[in-house]
Amino acid sequence: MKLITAIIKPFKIDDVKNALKAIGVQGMTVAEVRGFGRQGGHSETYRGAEYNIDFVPKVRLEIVVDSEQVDQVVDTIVTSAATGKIGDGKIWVSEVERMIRIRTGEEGHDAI
Amino acid sequence: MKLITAIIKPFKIDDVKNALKAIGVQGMTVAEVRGFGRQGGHSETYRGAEYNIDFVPKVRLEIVVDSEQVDQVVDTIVTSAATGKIGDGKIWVSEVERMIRIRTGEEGHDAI
Amino acid sequence: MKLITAIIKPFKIDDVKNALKAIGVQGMTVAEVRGFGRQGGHSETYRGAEYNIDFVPKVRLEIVVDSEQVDQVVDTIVTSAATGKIGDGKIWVSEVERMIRIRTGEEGHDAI
Amino acid sequence: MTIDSGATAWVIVATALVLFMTPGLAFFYGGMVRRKNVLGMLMQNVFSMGLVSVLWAAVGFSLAFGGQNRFIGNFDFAWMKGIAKADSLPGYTGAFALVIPPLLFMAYQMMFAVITPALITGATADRLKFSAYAILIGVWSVIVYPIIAHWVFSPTGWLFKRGALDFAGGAVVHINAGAAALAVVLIIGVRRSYGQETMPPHNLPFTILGTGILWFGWIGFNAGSALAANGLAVQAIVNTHLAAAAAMLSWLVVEKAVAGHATTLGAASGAVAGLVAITPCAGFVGGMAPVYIGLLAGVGCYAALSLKKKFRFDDSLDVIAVHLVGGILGSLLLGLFADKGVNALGADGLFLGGGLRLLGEQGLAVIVTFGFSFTVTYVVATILDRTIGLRVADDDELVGLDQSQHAETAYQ
Amino acid sequence: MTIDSGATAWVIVATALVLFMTPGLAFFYGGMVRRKNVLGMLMQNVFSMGLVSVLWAAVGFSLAFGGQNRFIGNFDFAWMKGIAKADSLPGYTGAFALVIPPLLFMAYQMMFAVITPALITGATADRLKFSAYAILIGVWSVIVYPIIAHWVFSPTGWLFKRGALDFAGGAVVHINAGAAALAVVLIIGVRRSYGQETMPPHNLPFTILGTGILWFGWIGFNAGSALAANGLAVQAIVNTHLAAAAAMLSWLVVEKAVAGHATTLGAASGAVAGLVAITPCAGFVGGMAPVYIGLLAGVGCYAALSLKKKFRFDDSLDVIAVHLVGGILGSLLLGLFADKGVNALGADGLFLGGGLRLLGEQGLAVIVTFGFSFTVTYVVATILDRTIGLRVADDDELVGLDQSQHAETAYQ
Amino acid sequence: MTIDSGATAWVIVATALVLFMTPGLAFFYGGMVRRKNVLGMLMQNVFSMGLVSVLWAAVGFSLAFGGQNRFIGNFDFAWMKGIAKADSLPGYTGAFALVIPPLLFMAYQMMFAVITPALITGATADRLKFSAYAILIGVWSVIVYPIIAHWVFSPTGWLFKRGALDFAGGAVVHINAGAAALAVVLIIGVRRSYGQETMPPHNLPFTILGTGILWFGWIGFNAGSALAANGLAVQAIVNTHLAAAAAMLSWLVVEKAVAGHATTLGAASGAVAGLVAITPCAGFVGGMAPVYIGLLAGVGCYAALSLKKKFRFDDSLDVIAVHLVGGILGSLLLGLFADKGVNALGADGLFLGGGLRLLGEQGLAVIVTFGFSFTVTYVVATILDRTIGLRVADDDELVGLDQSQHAETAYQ
Ligand SMILES: Nc1ncnc2c1ncn2[C@@H]1O[C@H](COP(=O)(O)OP(=O)(O)O)[C@@H](O)[C@H]1O
Ligand SMILES: Nc1ncnc2c1ncn2[C@@H]1O[C@H](COP(=O)(O)OP(=O)(O)O)[C@@H](O)[C@H]1O
Ligand SMILES: Nc1ncnc2c1ncn2[C@@H]1O[C@H](COP(=O)(O)OP(=O)(O)O)[C@@H](O)[C@H]1O
Repeated sequence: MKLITAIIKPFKIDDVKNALKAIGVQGMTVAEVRGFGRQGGHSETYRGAEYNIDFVPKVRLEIVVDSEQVDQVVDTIVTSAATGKIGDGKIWVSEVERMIRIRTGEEGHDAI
Repeated sequence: MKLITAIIKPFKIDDVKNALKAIGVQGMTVAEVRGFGRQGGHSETYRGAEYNIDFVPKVRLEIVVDSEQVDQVVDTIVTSAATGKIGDGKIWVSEVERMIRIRTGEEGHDAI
Repeated sequence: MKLITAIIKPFKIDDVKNALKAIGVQGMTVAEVRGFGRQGGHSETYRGAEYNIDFVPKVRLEIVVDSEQVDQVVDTIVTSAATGKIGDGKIWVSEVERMIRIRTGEEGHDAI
Repeated sequence: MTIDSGATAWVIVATALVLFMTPGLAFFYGGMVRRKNVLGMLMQNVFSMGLVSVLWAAVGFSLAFGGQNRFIGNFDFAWMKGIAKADSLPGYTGAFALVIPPLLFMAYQMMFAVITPALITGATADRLKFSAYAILIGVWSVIVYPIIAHWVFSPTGWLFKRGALDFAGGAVVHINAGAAALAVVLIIGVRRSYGQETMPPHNLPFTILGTGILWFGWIGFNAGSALAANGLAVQAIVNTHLAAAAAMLSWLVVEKAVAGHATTLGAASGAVAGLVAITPCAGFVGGMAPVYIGLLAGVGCYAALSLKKKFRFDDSLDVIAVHLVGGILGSLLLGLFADKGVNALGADGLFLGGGLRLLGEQGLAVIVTFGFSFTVTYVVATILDRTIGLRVADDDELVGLDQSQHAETAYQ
Repeated sequence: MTIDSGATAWVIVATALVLFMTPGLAFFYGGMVRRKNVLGMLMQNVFSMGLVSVLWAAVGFSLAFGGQNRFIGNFDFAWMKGIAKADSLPGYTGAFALVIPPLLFMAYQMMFAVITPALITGATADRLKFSAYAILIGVWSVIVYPIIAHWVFSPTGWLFKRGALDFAGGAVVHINAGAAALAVVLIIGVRRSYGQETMPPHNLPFTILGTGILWFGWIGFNAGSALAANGLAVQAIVNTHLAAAAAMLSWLVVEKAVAGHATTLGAASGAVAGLVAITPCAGFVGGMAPVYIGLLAGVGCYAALSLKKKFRFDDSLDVIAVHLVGGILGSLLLGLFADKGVNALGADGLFLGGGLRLLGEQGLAVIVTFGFSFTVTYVVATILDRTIGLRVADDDELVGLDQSQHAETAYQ
Repeated sequence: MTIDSGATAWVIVATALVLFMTPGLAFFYGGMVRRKNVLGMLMQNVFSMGLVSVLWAAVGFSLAFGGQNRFIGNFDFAWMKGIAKADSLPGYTGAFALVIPPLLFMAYQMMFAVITPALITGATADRLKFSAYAILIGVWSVIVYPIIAHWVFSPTGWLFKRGALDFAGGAVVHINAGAAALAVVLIIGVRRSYGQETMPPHNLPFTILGTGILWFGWIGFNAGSALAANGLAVQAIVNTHLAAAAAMLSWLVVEKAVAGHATTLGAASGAVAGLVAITPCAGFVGGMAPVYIGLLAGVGCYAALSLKKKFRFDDSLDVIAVHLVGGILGSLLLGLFADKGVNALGADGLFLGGGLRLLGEQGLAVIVTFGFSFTVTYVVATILDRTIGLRVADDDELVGLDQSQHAETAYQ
């Protein structure tokens, strides 16, 4: 099993969610985060004092999937989250050793 | 060392924390997240316009523990977070290569 | 490639970010979280009712870097985030199998 | 019937100010509940502005102020009949006849009728079903509020006639609402996980905002009760403000001593406690009396917080400690501090040489108001609980009132 | 010219109350937009307090109330010239001559001029460029608002002379702003991702706060329009409050029936709908009429929500359903419920035996106001759109108005 | 002593409005601080309502308005003694004798005394210890505020007698508070990490809310200072509103030109700058003068923002740029724009042919007020700093005032 973590632009969350739903992903967990990267931030001037806001709002997705599904999920996210502009975000994949459903205690594939 | 990530229902956080404390877990990190899953969301109607709120509020726990402790921690979370109703959440476990305490620079088991 | 996760004190975020920038880190993702640990919380008394606030505000950083860079990044975080007081936080490192840039679909080192 | 334009100007504004108190109360309470229940709280308060106003126009005002019976009004003014020209309204005769249009008196009193049941919502926070609430306050605004208003506020009411003093509603508003809150709380029971889970206020700035609005509006509440723009109204504004100020100070001092910190919630609570306690006294005391009343109210209401621990009821936002106890304190302290020199229509209290007579009447008014409101509310709430249920389902409570009762999310 | 100090006191306060409505509106709307656009919304409203006030002093007031022409004012009072002693101001002669200083009349009317264009911002939420907005309302406050105000409010205006009644701005404020909103919305188009992305309100407590402030301020708006502290002002306060209350109830009932839940946004929307509808009627109806008008407004405005679905325009926060439809409903219902017994300067509507005459005049005023405002606004907005552009760039819309227009973040 | 009910009505309301300004100020400032300090800020403001009110009743009012001495009041009215019937109060004799109850004058002035020290909190945001603050403003409200109020506001005061004009507190409130703020800021030093860490406002909607409340309340502040419901009050309301509007515009224009964007914080700041500057002038100028004063205030206060960079003090929320500089600007501009035609009790300024006399008196009042307030505050703050310490411990600053001073969390 793999954990796919994706950092995307906030306004893309509905698109990505729908695209993932369409390929059968049944669950994910989402958080509001702030990103620092090439996109750069912007500056805000409050009463003459300039503040550099280096961080831009992003959304972070975590999806645990069976290893076979990884490619499809990654591709779907890339397709549905891309705008072609800088700051579209990243996806990274890492290994998950166990997955448990709290309600039932089921493990592994069944727990997803 | 392992990282245990758990997605639970928000109102369970106190129970889970206390249960973990009781078995000697000394640290964890918690974030407010939104979950998408079988539990489904709900719809809200604002002035006649219906919005499907697919995401439900969840809390995400991260706990780094020694490998031997994993089973106990997982079991404790399952027991204390479960309500038996859909949406109770997931736990996943992954490998951590290094763990460092910032204050002292200690590594590994000592850093937990 | 590795994922470095760091839990730090909120007011250290600017220092850490600048230190990382200085050593060439080009991206990271940041979230507001709450931590439970040795630092302990505090209690708040509202109209005579005491509440133990076990969780203290923390900031969580995620940085994906090339494996060679891990030590430098970890050291930099330790140096820039440490105050020497309890609650300075933790860093943990785990393996990342793939990294993709959404905008271009680039993979691996290029995607960072 | 002479109309004075200055008096009319002031009482129109006072009416607006009291109206504004209900949204103020909504925020005062709304800031204290958990994030998932804030809309539920705001809604219950705002809804009172809708339902109770219409009921007041329909029958409430008439039941409170119509006719000459000592125990209850009649239907002379029901459905807005004949109010505009109501020379027969009590208060429009004699040396102290009112100099504002009768319809303005109706409007001003309407705002009192609106906020009183809204006070209850603080006690039942986070678990009262919206439909049950709507019926509860609907019934209550017809069979409880107007009757107590009649007894105490109407010159034909029996407590009024006996000489009980209540300038702006210590008994009619605060004891009345506090007693009702206690009744409902005893029936509805404690919040789920009460005592296990932490339930700290979710947005204290909102509570401070509410406090600011309440304090501002209370000037209309108390000084408006002079029903004229005269020295009495002025005395009431001074008393009101000083009592709130003093109670904030004494609450904070006690809190600092007992719990180690002076909190913003404490400042807000103390100020409101002072405002409650001065309400019955506002037009009957003078000099430094409001400061003393305020100081005592701050300490007294703070001490009363422990009642709910001792008796194990879950008065979530301390309506009983602040409004019931504050109202009782104020009503009784008036028996000590009342000064006929301030208001010829008042009386002299114990400290001003008036003996125990006034204190006795005040005590009677307290007991009667509490008893009537508590009993009738207890019966009504019990019936509701046995039929449609007062309380939301467990799951609905877990998920919060916002989503379960109103299908809304407060903050996105 | 006799000045009455009570009347002056009340209208000063009413002026302050109407002033306070614009920040109230800012929060009413601001709570409903998405988090990234809240400052943009607040700013547009607050900016109207800056720009329109200065324009009103410069020329607006004079264009609305100067001179004897039936179709437009003149420049007699421009740049604050001679207002203080303006006995020549219409309304200062005859049996019903005003008893407040002319300058106060100017100030009171100024606040109406400020809030009216601010109402438009709800329709164009999340996409209107700030610079375009500034120019739009600047122009609009010179060539649209004063003219309609002249026709309807000035005793020398042609609609006034024909006998159209508009107590506090059903036509001048609400239909006028609603028609302008519709015009701009048709040109500016729908929000990006409208219908695909969910755009629920980001802070409903702010919307409730705004509602509370609006309701409070509206007492100044309607009862202040009596321009005296007398029985008429009192009638207006009662009517205003009861209509708001009743409309809240009827909206919630319909909403519960149709969509399954009574929402806090529904309570807020219903109350505002009632306030809008009673605005033209506030000083011309009595008894239970405000309750009936309110009940109808709640239902009518709720039903009007579907207009935007049917005609596929994106009136983001329902300015058309609430203000345009509410204003039309109120203006027409006045033709039914108007009662000369309440106000000798008014007329009798259909239900009071006055026949269809008043209803006809009201219909004419509705059509004329709508037509003029819509047309002129459409032309102005089109010109702006073709030149500097009404709408922010796509990227700016994505990132939100707060950052793109004002380089600020609302919450950190 | 004749009492006019219209005047009384208006000044009662004005008192309530000024009272409401303090919570308004709390939100204006509270929105600008960081999330961890918002309660600390709200608390400091609200606490002034508690402490200063009681001190005012005890001695403050008497020190400001008692007796005939030119430099300081006496204890004639201390502890609320004899105020109600105080015909001996200055202002109650002669052709322009007040027509409101003396106790109302006391109440109205009380609200000024409350808000003035609260203004200081903006300068010392995020680091002032609560206990030190409490003592500071307690002392200040006895030995600074009443004395300056006596000099300028009391007809027996020496500056008043010389002919310095200050309609509603340009010197007494704004220069006074601004000078005190500067003194405290110089002693307390900069915020930790000032200049390194970004400290943007945490909740700009709160700042806009505060601005709305302040603007609304300022009508009571300035127009209430006429102490009657007459043409002068009306002139003051018009001047106040127009100056705020104009200053918002000029601030935004300059900001747009200099920094690239017109911000909501800029709109709020500009409006407040205009309100401050018009405060001394409100009842002494007419026509378009308020617009000019406002335009200049917007530009002047914006320019003054750079002072703190140049002189490297950390006036966190720009109390000096807005209140001190705005107050000075207004006081001096009055020397140019004052018009005896508007107020017979005033004088003619330079532009109205009055020569430099008034400007000279205004300059003297500015210098004296600044000098006295700065010096005494500096001494008091130094003593406090050397004894209990003005500033919270480093760790407490890091963790925030909410938690360290009040053991509370604003948002959960
Ligand atoms: N090395 C990294 N580790 C973790 N998150 C990163 C990293 N680099 C970028 N991110 C996240 O991805 C977002 C987008 O990255 P950015 O460099 O701005 O543009 P792009 O995705 O087009 O390369 C950032 O805002 C940040 O949240
Ligand atoms: N594949 C997944 N990857 C990451 N998080 C998931 C995944 N599936 C579910 N979740 C998280 O777990 C929560 C509960 O899952 P859900 O399917 O609703 O019920 P259950 O836990 O009973 O299976 C979701 O709200 C989501 O936050
Ligand atoms: N085992 C753990 N797993 C995950 N996060 C942890 C763990 N232990 C501590 N943390 C995080 O690190 C923070 C600091 O830890 P704490 O024990 O308070 O002090 P220190 O870092 O000095 O050891 C905690 O608030 C929590 O967020």
